[in-house]
Amino acid sequence: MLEVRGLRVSYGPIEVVHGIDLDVKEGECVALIGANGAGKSSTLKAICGLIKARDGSIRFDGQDITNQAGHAIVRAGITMCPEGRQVFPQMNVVKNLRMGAYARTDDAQASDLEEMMDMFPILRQRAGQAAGTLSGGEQEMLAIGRALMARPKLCIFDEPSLGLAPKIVAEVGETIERVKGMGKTILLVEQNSLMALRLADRAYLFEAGEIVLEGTGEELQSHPEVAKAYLGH
Amino acid sequence: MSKSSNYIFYAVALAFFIALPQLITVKYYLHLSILALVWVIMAQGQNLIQGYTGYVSIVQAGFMGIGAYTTALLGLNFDLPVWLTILLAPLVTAVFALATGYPSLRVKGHYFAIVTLAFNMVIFIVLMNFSHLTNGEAGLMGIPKPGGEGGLIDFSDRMVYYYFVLAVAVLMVIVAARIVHSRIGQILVAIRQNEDLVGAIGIPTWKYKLFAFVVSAMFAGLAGAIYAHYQSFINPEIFGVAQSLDAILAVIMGGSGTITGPVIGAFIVVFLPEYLRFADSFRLIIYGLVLVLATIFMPRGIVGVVSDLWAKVAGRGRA
Amino acid sequence: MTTAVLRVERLCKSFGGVHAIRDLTFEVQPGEVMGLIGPNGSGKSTTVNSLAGLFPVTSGEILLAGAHIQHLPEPERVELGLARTFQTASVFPEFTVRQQITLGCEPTLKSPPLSSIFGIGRHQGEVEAIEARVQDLLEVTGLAAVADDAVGTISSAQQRFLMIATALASEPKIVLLDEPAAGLVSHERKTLSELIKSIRDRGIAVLVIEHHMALIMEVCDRIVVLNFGSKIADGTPAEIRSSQAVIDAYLGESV
Amino acid sequence: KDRTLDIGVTDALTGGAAVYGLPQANAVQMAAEEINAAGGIKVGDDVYKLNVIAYDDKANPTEASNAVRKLIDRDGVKYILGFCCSGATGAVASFISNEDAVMLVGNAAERSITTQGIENLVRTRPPADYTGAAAGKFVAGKGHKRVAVLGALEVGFYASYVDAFEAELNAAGGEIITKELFALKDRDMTPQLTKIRGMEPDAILVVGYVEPAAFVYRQAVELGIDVPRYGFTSGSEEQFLRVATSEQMEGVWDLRPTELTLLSATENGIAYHENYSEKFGISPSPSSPYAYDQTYALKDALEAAGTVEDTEAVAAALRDLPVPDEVVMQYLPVDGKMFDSNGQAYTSNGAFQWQDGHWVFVEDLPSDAAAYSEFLSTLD
Amino acid sequence: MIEIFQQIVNGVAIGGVYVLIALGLTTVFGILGIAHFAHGSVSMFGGYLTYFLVASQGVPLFGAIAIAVITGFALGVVIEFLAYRPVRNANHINAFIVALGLTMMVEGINLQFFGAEQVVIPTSASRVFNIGGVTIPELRLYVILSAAILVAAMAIFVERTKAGQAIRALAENRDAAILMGVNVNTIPLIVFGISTALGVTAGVMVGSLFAIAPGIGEGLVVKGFAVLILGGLGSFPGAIIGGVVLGITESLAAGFISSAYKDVIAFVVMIAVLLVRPQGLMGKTS
Ligand SMILES: Nc1ncnc2c1ncn2[C@@H]1O[C@H](COP(=O)(O)OP(=O)(O)OP(=O)(O)O)[C@@H](O)[C@H]1O
Ligand SMILES: Nc1ncnc2c1ncn2[C@@H]1O[C@H](COP(=O)(O)OP(=O)(O)OP(=O)(O)O)[C@@H](O)[C@H]1O
Ligand SMILES: [Mg+2]
Ligand SMILES: [Mg+2]
Repeated sequence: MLEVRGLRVSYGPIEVVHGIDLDVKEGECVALIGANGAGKSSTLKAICGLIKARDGSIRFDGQDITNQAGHAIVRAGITMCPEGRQVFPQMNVVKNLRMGAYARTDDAQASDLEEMMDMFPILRQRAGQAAGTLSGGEQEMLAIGRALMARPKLCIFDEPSLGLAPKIVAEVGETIERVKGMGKTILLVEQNSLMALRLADRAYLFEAGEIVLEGTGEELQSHPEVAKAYLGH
Repeated sequence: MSKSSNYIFYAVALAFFIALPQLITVKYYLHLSILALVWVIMAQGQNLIQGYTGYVSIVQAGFMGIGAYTTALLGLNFDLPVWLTILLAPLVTAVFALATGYPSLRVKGHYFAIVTLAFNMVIFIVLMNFSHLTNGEAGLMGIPKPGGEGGLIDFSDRMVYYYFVLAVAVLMVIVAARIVHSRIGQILVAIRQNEDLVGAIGIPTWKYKLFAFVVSAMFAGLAGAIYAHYQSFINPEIFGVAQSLDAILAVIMGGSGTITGPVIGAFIVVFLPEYLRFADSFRLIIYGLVLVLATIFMPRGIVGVVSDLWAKVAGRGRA
Repeated sequence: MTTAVLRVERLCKSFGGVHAIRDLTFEVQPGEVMGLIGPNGSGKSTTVNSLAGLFPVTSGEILLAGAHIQHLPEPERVELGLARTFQTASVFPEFTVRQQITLGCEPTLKSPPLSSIFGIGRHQGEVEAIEARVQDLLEVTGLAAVADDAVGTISSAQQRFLMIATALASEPKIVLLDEPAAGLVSHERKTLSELIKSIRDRGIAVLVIEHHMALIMEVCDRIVVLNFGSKIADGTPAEIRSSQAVIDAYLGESV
Repeated sequence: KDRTLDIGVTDALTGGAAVYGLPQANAVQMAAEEINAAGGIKVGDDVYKLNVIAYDDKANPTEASNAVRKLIDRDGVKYILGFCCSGATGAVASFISNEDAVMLVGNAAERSITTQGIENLVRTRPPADYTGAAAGKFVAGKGHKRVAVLGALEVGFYASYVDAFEAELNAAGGEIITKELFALKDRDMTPQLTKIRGMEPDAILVVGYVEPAAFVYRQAVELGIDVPRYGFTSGSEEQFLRVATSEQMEGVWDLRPTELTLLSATENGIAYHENYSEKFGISPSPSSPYAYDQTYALKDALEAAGTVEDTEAVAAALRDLPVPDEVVMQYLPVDGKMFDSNGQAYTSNGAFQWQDGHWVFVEDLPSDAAAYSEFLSTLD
Repeated sequence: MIEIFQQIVNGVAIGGVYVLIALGLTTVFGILGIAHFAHGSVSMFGGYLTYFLVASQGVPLFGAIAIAVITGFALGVVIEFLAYRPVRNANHINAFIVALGLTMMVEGINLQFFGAEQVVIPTSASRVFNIGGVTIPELRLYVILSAAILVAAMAIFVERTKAGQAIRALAENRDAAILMGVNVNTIPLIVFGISTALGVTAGVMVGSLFAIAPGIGEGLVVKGFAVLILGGLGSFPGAIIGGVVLGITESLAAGFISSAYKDVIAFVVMIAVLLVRPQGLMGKTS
């Protein structure tokens, strides 16, 4: 479904992603793991059209989306739940969720909204509060809910568990599991590698802008180097 | 650029400025050069608050006016020696800057810019309407030159005045450089980057912002005083918002947050409009267009362009 | 009994209608590492921000080494010995790492700031002393290799360590760390826990907020748990781990 | 021999004051062309054709001194005309006495310009207080006791008009009950007028630039103020009609030097109006002949002095000059000379009234040029 | 008493003009963080254009206004695309300098095409209403009414339409807006178009109620920014309340304190408000 070939990304003169290949098949959950600054977020941003790819190609659903405008990519069916949440700070929770459905034209939005509030009850409690004043965890849930509001074909999560309480991390894991269950295709970046590898059908290991390892979730979990550096203790 | 090549650069620049009057055949350009040197002082002050601290102040010309009126009024009404009134001008300006800086610096970004702009308008309106003191729009004439009648040096000779302004400008550039290379300068640059963090690591930011604001105002006050004695005439018109904007332009066009930038920028804002006079009634349009294009195509000013070129040349030399 | 390095009494903070902290009371002893945990939105960051003086508290008292500080502005609290880091990385991107840490030493300097312009009234040897302290901090936090890199170009993990180094530069009695492990991978977390222990070994108390339970359990001597702005538990890691209230509110199944 | 003499003009060609400056520059250009067409200026054996170099000073003092410096230093010009606005003029006046040049001031009315004994400066327009005193007498004579003033009082010469006006009014037992102010860019005068309306004056006096003044007249009617309106604005009919209807203007007085208006004008004036309108496609502003007259005064002075090089001689010749035949304004010579010993010229003052869409010359305002000239000499 | 009411009525009309100018400024500021200093001069261009069409081309007034508003929209689009877009990612001060350059250009163009003399757009509205001693000229009434209608229309546009939603999203978080599918290349064009069209209507109001002349636009934009500061940068209700407050303050200050210092008083009020509420009257704390 998603086909990345030879992708290079740079900020000014500094190249941070050095030509990677990456595939996500329909219905699959793929994880990207790796250290800080390895270039995971940059890769995702290039896929979503937030930054330009210097080289390489990105195809989605048989369509070339390399360096297309971000809004066109959203309409093609990709949404991202970005790193650092990126909620609309002055809009309230409900308006944020509605923004999620901006590119949609059908009229099931109201029922989807209810569904999101059911999935994250805290959002219902805070429905009228400006998103900027929510706690970090509350914002993360809002961002996930907002991304799902778009009913995407491919849903990208960039570090959804960052800064969340353990109980919520588990919930986020469950949520992603549920999204997976909905038959959505998922591309997931996680520092919480253990969780990521458990969730993922397949995973890639990033190091310094390159993919150094690829395999199923279990394969990587049992890989000695991965276990040592990323799964810890 | 290495340290030693820096020194060579400054020495060459200084030699150039010393030789300049000899190179000029049309005295008109000497006149413009004197004005440009006054603007060097203005722009260095502006750079301190705008380029280094990151607060765009639009009141510099107002402070220039306070300095100019201070020296003129003290000289005309109390017969104080010109040297003394020139020294008092930045001090009086500092008092006004303290009073206006305290409220203005409570807000940031565009708020600060517009509040200071309002202060400039207030200063302008008061200079205009408080005519018992300022003689309103008609202005003050006959402001004495330093040295007085029959003094040792004849300051009404433009050549002499040029060297006088040059000396002051060089001194002020050195003062500005000392400030930005000091601990205080470091803190100012930190404020520009992340003001909240500066507070969080235990530095009372308001003191340093106020310092930068007041010092920049003193630069402007001094520039105003020197201007007043050069022109022998001042009126409020010269100290309006348009001139404050020129100070901002000087910093941006030259290269903000650098010591050389404002010097270059000052000469640009004084000379460029002159060279565009050929365009006659299209002058305003062309000047505006030049500004827009310059900002788009050289956002870091002339110094930025030159240092990029330099880096390229040096890089190639090494490779 | 020694005086607590930090004592918080009946602290309340509300934003408009939201009561972010209610009646919070706790102490941190010298040389202690205290954990502050709780669900998202339970008021941990608000607590740190109140202690540091980022905004005025609604009511309550804050004592640093026995002295009331709740009315002092932020910088004066730092001078008295309270330093902090932020939940999201906050740095000076254009500075080098060394420059940023040096700036962090500013509150401890005896020479008046103007002395650095005019070169008078300088304290003997201060510059050298600062340079040595900065070098020490660079090494302790593992940043020596990137000491002269621009802060904007180092990795986000390194920026997190830099925030800690900058906080330590003010020679605090206590540092407040707001989620220092966020975004770190396991080997970096290990470095972090070593760092926290070595801070404690220098006699500096630490208040650490974290969602990473393994880290918290490892480094903390004592843990305070917040929920809806109130304290629901206070005890050793073992006690907290087994507290049903904490499990319900925060930990979930088990950790 | 046919030669060319460069003369300079600095004036506000752009910006808010261009309404005054641009017509002046045009007037000089027109006069120069007329002089050239009529054979030029005969100095000794040479015949000079005039070439005008005009620079824009935006009425800004710094720009004005830059422009004059450039004219003198770079273009080698010795005769500089124009000067509509007091600030810019003051800046140049403060250094012109050290220069080898002659400065001819037009519309700028600040009194102090001709009180400093600058030998190489003359001015065609009389100071404002000269006219203000005459106006005060006139209004007092109408029996008004309580007069409200609204004007550009931050501008020195308007303030001095009002001061002289007030002195005469007080002498006749009247008083100025309030002095309200407007700025050059103000167009909404209703706050000031509302206040004045509340004070129930016998008459109002409007002193200032035409553009805002026209709004005062209009808005006074809109606010239902129906007392007599006097003014010192020198606006043309066209300028007022752009803002107010003729009905709204009906009965308004303008108390000012007898400048150019169709009905008051001499033959020269009518010709000037026609030529200017034809050449520039717009009628001349009432004060623009001050600059036109400068050019003829300069021509006569050059011919009298017999030199274009010796500016001192030309400056002296100017002060010795009878009123030239070609001038448009009606100058009152002092001791038979156009400019008095201060370099100041005087015109007669008149009371004009708006009647049925036109300014109508009603009567002379008695003014004593010789006495004022003496008074001017006593000022420092 | 009548005097106070009269002064308030006086202030509301000029306040209406301020509101329209400020609305344009505040939408541009909210979305792009640009202090669009050229707004006043561009608005005056619209006023001049209307005058030109009415006075020398004989176009009926409303036709002329329509043409000017459409031209204004197009001009706004062009300005965004050619001048501001290239500095979108640079420091905001650079955008400010571009704005200054644009101001000079537009002032120059106005001068070149329309001359230095003040122009007044001729209208046939010359009646004056008198309500219990308080007088209102017909034209002022129209100005107040049309300002109110435009404000309401803008409010509906921003609150109720999809484009309005996108505008708000873009104002708050550009990247997130992209991820929601907002076309961040066209929205700024629309915003600039609308903002300039609003400015042009303000220019027409100034030109018919008062006059257009060199420098008036610059004075107006400063007042517009004062309104923004007073009301809160980027705040829609702030622009409305700020504009009316500033208009009335000026009027009362000139009538009851000092006409010479009325602007000083207005600025002092603005600064005083800022000291008490640094985010402006309606601004939100961040
Ligand atoms: N806007 C930017 N400008 C310059 N460099 C950047 C920018 N954003 C990221 N980088 C650099 O690009 C590199 C890769 O960053 P990226 O965010 O893609 O990594 P990541 O794998 O997502 O890491 P993390 O776990 O920290 O999120 C890093 O070295 C980072 O410093
Ligand atoms: N400026 C503010 N205005 C209104 N409410 C606020 C503000 N700041 C914080 N809050 C609220 O206060 C509560 C506590 O927030 P705080 O940031 O302290 O949580 P936290 O415990 O640090 O959470 P996390 O672990 O997610 O960072 C939250 O409900 C939040 O919505
Ligand atoms: Mg990332
Ligand atoms: Mg927090």
